[in-house]
Amino acid sequence: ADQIKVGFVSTLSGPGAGLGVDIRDGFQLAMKQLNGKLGGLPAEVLVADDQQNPDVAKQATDKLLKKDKVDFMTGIVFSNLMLAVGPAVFQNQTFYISANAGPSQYAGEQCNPFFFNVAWQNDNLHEAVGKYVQDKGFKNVVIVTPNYPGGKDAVSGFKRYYKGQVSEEIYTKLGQLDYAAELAKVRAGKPDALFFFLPGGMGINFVKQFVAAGLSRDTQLFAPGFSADEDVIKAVGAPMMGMFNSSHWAHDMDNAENKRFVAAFEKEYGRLPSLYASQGYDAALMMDAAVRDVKGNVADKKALQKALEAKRFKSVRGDFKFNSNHYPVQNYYLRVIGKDAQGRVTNKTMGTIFTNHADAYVAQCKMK
Amino acid sequence: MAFHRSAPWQPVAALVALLALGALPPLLDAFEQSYYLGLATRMLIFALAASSLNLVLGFGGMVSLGHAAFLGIGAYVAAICHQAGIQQGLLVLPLAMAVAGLFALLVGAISLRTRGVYFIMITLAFAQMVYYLFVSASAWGGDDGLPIYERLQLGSFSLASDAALYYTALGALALAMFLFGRLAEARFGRTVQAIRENETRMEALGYPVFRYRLVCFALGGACAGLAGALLANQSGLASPSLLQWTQSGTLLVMVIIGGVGYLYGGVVGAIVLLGLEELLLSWFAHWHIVLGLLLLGIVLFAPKGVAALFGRSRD
Amino acid sequence: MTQLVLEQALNGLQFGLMLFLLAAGLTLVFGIMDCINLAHGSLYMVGAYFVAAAAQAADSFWLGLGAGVAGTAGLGLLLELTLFRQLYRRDHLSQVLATFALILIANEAVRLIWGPAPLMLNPPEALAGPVEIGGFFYPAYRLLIIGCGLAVAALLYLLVAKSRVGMWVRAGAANREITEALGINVRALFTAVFVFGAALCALAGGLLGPLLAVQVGMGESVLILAFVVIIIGGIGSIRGALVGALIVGAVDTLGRALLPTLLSAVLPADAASTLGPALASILIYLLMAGILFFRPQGLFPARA
Amino acid sequence: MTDNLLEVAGLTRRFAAVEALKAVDFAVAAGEVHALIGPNGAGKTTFIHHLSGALLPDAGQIRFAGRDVTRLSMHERVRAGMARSYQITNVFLGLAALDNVALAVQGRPDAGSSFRFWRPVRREARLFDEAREFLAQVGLAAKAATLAGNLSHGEQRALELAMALATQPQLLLLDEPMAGTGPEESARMVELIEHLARHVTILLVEHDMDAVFRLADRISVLEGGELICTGTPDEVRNDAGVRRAYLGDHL
Amino acid sequence: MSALLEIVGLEVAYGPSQVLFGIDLTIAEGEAATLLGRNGMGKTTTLRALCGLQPVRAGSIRFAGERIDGWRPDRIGRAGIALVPEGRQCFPNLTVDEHLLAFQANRRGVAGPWTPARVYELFPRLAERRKNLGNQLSGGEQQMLAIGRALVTNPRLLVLDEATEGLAPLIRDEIWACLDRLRGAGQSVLVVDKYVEKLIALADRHTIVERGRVVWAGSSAELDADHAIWHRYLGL
Ligand SMILES: Nc1ncnc2c1ncn2[C@@H]1O[C@H](COP(=O)(O)OP(=O)(O)OP(=O)(O)O)[C@@H](O)[C@H]1O
Ligand SMILES: Nc1ncnc2c1ncn2[C@@H]1O[C@H](COP(=O)(O)OP(=O)(O)OP(=O)(O)O)[C@@H](O)[C@H]1O
Ligand SMILES: [Mg+2]
Ligand SMILES: [Mg+2]
Repeated sequence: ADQIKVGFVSTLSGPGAGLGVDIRDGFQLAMKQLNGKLGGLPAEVLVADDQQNPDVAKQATDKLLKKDKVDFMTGIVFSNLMLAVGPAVFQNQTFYISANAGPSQYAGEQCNPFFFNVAWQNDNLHEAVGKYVQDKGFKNVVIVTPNYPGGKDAVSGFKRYYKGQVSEEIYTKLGQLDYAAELAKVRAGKPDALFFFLPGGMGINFVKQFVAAGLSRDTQLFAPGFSADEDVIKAVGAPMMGMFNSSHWAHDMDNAENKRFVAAFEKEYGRLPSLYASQGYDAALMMDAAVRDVKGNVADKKALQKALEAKRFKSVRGDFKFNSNHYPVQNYYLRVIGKDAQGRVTNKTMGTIFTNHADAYVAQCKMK
Repeated sequence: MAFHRSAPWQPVAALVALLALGALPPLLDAFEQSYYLGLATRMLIFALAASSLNLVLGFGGMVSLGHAAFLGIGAYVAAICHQAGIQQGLLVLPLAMAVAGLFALLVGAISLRTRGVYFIMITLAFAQMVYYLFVSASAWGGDDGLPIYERLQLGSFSLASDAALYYTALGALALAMFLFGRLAEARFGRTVQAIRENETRMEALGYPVFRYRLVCFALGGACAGLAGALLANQSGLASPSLLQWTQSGTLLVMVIIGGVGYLYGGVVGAIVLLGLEELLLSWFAHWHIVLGLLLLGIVLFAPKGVAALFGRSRD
Repeated sequence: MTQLVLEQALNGLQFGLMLFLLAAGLTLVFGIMDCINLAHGSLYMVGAYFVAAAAQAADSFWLGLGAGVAGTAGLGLLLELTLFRQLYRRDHLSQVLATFALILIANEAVRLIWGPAPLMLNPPEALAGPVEIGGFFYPAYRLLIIGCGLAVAALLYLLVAKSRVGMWVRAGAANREITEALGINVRALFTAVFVFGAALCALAGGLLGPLLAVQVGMGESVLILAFVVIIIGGIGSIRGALVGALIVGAVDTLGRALLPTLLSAVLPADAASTLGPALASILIYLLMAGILFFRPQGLFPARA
Repeated sequence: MTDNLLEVAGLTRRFAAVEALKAVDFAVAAGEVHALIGPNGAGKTTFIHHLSGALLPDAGQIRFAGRDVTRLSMHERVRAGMARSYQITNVFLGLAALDNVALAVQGRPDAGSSFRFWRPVRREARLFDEAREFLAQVGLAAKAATLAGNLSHGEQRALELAMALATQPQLLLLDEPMAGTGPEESARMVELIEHLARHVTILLVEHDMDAVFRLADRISVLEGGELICTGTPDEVRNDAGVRRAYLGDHL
Repeated sequence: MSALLEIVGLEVAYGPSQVLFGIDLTIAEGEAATLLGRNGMGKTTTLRALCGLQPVRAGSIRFAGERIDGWRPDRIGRAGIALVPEGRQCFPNLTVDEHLLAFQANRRGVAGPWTPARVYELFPRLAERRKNLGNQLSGGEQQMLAIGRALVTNPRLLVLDEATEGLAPLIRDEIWACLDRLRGAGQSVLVVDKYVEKLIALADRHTIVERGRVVWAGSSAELDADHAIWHRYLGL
């Protein structure tokens, strides 16, 4: 090939747009640093909005596959959308480099040679929180999550490593606005820790109301990294301080690639990168390295797969490798929200929870 | 508003359009644009869904904001059948229509006690209930939806190829439009249209108004169910997002854009809206602004919808 | 235990009044002027953004609230003069389409101006924490919302049901021609009502911003709830909106607080934990369907 | 009396504070023209509403042609043979006059079910032929193709009547058929009703006393929700109570 | 003395179909005038155009020295023309009380103005129904309310379109008597109604329209004298 085409379908409108935009910006930043080339070949990134709607995502993907005949796909934020577009992508033998969505199906039984996840498996961040809460000896935990499969997964991920007492599992309506009733229950249960997984605006509402209710005095708040990243902090501000969360990346991680990335991102977009941005950035680097590896011959799918598996790029999160199911084996860190040197409210890395942690589904993956 | 009546040129135009549409797959193939076949199929399916709403709304005068529920139920029937290993379309499609139609019958039986905006909202309420139930039904994939890996068989005719699905959708739409056209001019159609105009008067003329409305509502629901089953086969997924109220809103917008109560209003609306979306989406990141402005333009300058611009298909 | 019950009752009241703040403007424009304004939620969103942006700029919540409400009222005026004025006389479906278009435009415009990430709007320092009432703690800010909700309810009741202006508005809604022939400038009157409705939206957006996320699309989820409220109460009735809001608030809160527990008492744990939340999330829709079944015009039909 | 077509016993209805009907006993004999008169707000329209099924009573019974119809719905009563015209004109403004009447014909039980999905109504010549006859009866033959909304007030009243007739009722309930018609139309309407009276029983509510006394075989007077008198026109004319409450010096 | 109302060559159309082809009508201050004609001849249309509810295609309308055609209806209303519309058109969402309260005005500052209380005196029946909504009234009660609603604006010109329709004979007499009293007190009135004898007794001048044109105009005495006109134009 003399040109590489990347299909980028992501959530760029609607309430979930912030995440998709961050992935896109991270990806585009890398492209800029690579002078618009992937593996030395001129590259074109075709961006489409999925509106957080599986049907639309499917449509957009079909177009990129059949009309534009892209070499790589990436961008999708949400698992349910990933599951909707996956079959078509794989059938078309196009490589999908997921910069966020990491459904358990694709980690386990439905793992696929054409699917790579450069972020994490959904459960990992929940597991990390569970581990930490367990290690710190919290005795009485309440869990709050929406009543849908993602929420149930979060609970089982958390409980995989937390073995203490869960006094209450509260399932809320997807898209709920007001959590007063739940908070009253929490207050009555007097837990020492609360773990919540409430994506998007739900999480923002919850944290604000949790703090206003004065519960932060007696109960320590925990969440996976994506409920406590820059987008949420920007909306909640100071009340978030002191909240613990887990992540495989943080903007203050001490390695050369990350410093370069964070500085460039801030310069380019005038804000701190989120973990989504880091994942988008890594996805581009990963494509670049693989294309270089196969010397631009992306038509050789076997070789390209080998090259991708080999992971010949330096990730901003430090070192990691791909498992046999093409999901990362990597470290997970504890972060806490506080003020940084410049007085901004943001995440600070506190320590490592897991080292070289894999996901729980890899055993079900028959791919070798 | 007067009764629907086809203009004399309409059947001819419809036939010409049908022939042209029939020639589309080989044409697209010849120009290597077969991607657009998927888009065209989608347009046809949504044309069917919007037309089914037009039956309820334009002819029956019932503004339903829960029509997506029937579409979604049809899709889920198809997906659940797939999950159970039932691939025979001659079974699945009628089943989808029946289930959606029966559900519409139930919803209608309760909702049709109310009028106007109350009706709008109670239909919305039912759709929301269905939405939340499917979101939390983990056996059927919950929020992830229920995938369909293999398309239906119609007898021994497989829908696996895109062209086959396209022709099926085209056939379903053509049949539905033909039937709707007959229905609109037959006694039943006149009756529901008159009820739309003045319900108490119809009651005072001895018509059991409730029954006619209910049947009309259920018919619309059944056709939406058929569209849903086809849609799920096309996209390979039945997901709760099909049931969201915004989906009902989109169907409504299609009908209004096309022209409420014009036989082909739903068809025109679906094609215009999906076409606009396709055009704008690739052209401008903030395309919603443009779409919004276009819709405003339609309201202000073509208040009866696009179909109304083409001569009189009514009065 | 009594404390929990008391607190949940207060929560129900507060959630209800929060919904009332949203529903009040809607029922005005919708019930009285007979205009389905789906963009009501967008005005609420824009109001919240105005307030948040102004509060950040002025570094004061109250200044921000004032500026945001004024700004949204101005926007409302602009919209009324250019668009809504033409919509009142059109049928409901045109209104649906036009205001649906406005939603699309508003969401995208807000994203263009403020970016896709949510905006920060925090309560004034003094109200940020909980206060103690009768032996338990309750968020001060929620008490403020309760107060505002009641005040707005009283104001609206006096304005619509008791004042001459209210009568003109209702008359103009029912029969514009005759009202005009009797010497009332219905056009100007409707403009004023619409602007007032927009200001109410911004007030709701600004007051709820510190409690909820200020983000693109925040209007849509709220819009449905507001519609449910005014439908239960009876369209166009301020009293209905208040009662509807309180009922929805109470039922929703109680459902979420009690249903899972109640169900687990009668059902196996597994079934209960699936069914409980699912049932709680559709409770208000069930409630609405139930009420409309027995009272197809809502609880307080404004027009018999 | 056994040949009463309509019998009402103890019909009672309250609207909040207003007792609109107070245990009204009333009968219409088959074949007669029975006028119901009374001051404004006496409860006449309310009474008609109860007969037609638009309102349900708090107490009391309505028997029509020997059958208890008190709880039947509106359309069931029409099918049983009671038709009404409205005090305020109520026709399909967007439809041609002919279509208005054809709808009425089509709604009749003997015209067959309307759950027919296939055959265009256009081809059902019978419906329209009959509809034309009814239009001719009320003098609107020339206006068959005119949209009802473009007819004058008086013409709309006539159309209203044609529609009621087209349901071929045994009993026709007429609520102020003369309202809004000019003298000429009134006179024609009176003739028309006289003509109709040969085929159907009529219950007439009207404030036009010339018409009432010309048409009615019997007159009942309602006041404040109570039936204060029933009798022949002469009896009613000479009833002191009626003169005081309603007629004044008229006639 | 200049005329209070002067309509010259009024033409009005509903969309493409013209219904008025040049109506002339003059009313002096304190005068009572009528507009007569068969059904559908354009009486209501004339009144609607006068009140600004129907656009004027040609011709002019002057009221109290000002050209008012083209004004918005509310401005005409405030200038002193009050309409009792055909078909009553009471507000279904206002109580009887509110109907009268909302539109009460005395813009010219007349002595002894109409107030809700006086309307209730005129129609005791309405007083008994003051809390009823407009659609919870009998037909006749609605008619009374429509008249009362116009009266409380204390207009310079009271316009009644079939205001006695649906009223019981006794009440109808009440209305005639009331109009007579009003006229005695110097109120200008324009009436459309079908009771020609009553109108001859009440009004000074009469205008008969036929198919949108004035076919006869004259005084009460002239009309009373020539019953052929009644027959020809009014169908009596
Ligand atoms: N929905 C209602 N709510 C309350 N009161 C009502 C309602 N409908 C009618 N009324 C009252 O009931 C009484 C009877 O009204 P009805 O319309 O039957 O009178 P009517 O005899 O037909 O008078 P008219 O000759 O003026 O038409 C009236 O006083 C009216 O005010
Ligand atoms: N909205 C309308 N659109 C079209 N034509 C109309 C409309 N309203 C009235 N017309 C026509 O205009 C003519 C005059 O109507 P108008 O109502 O002024 O008559 P009128 O003299 O008041 O009659 P009536 O005594 O029956 O009230 C009639 O022929 C009528 O059919
Ligand atoms: Mg009456
Ligand atoms: Mg008239």
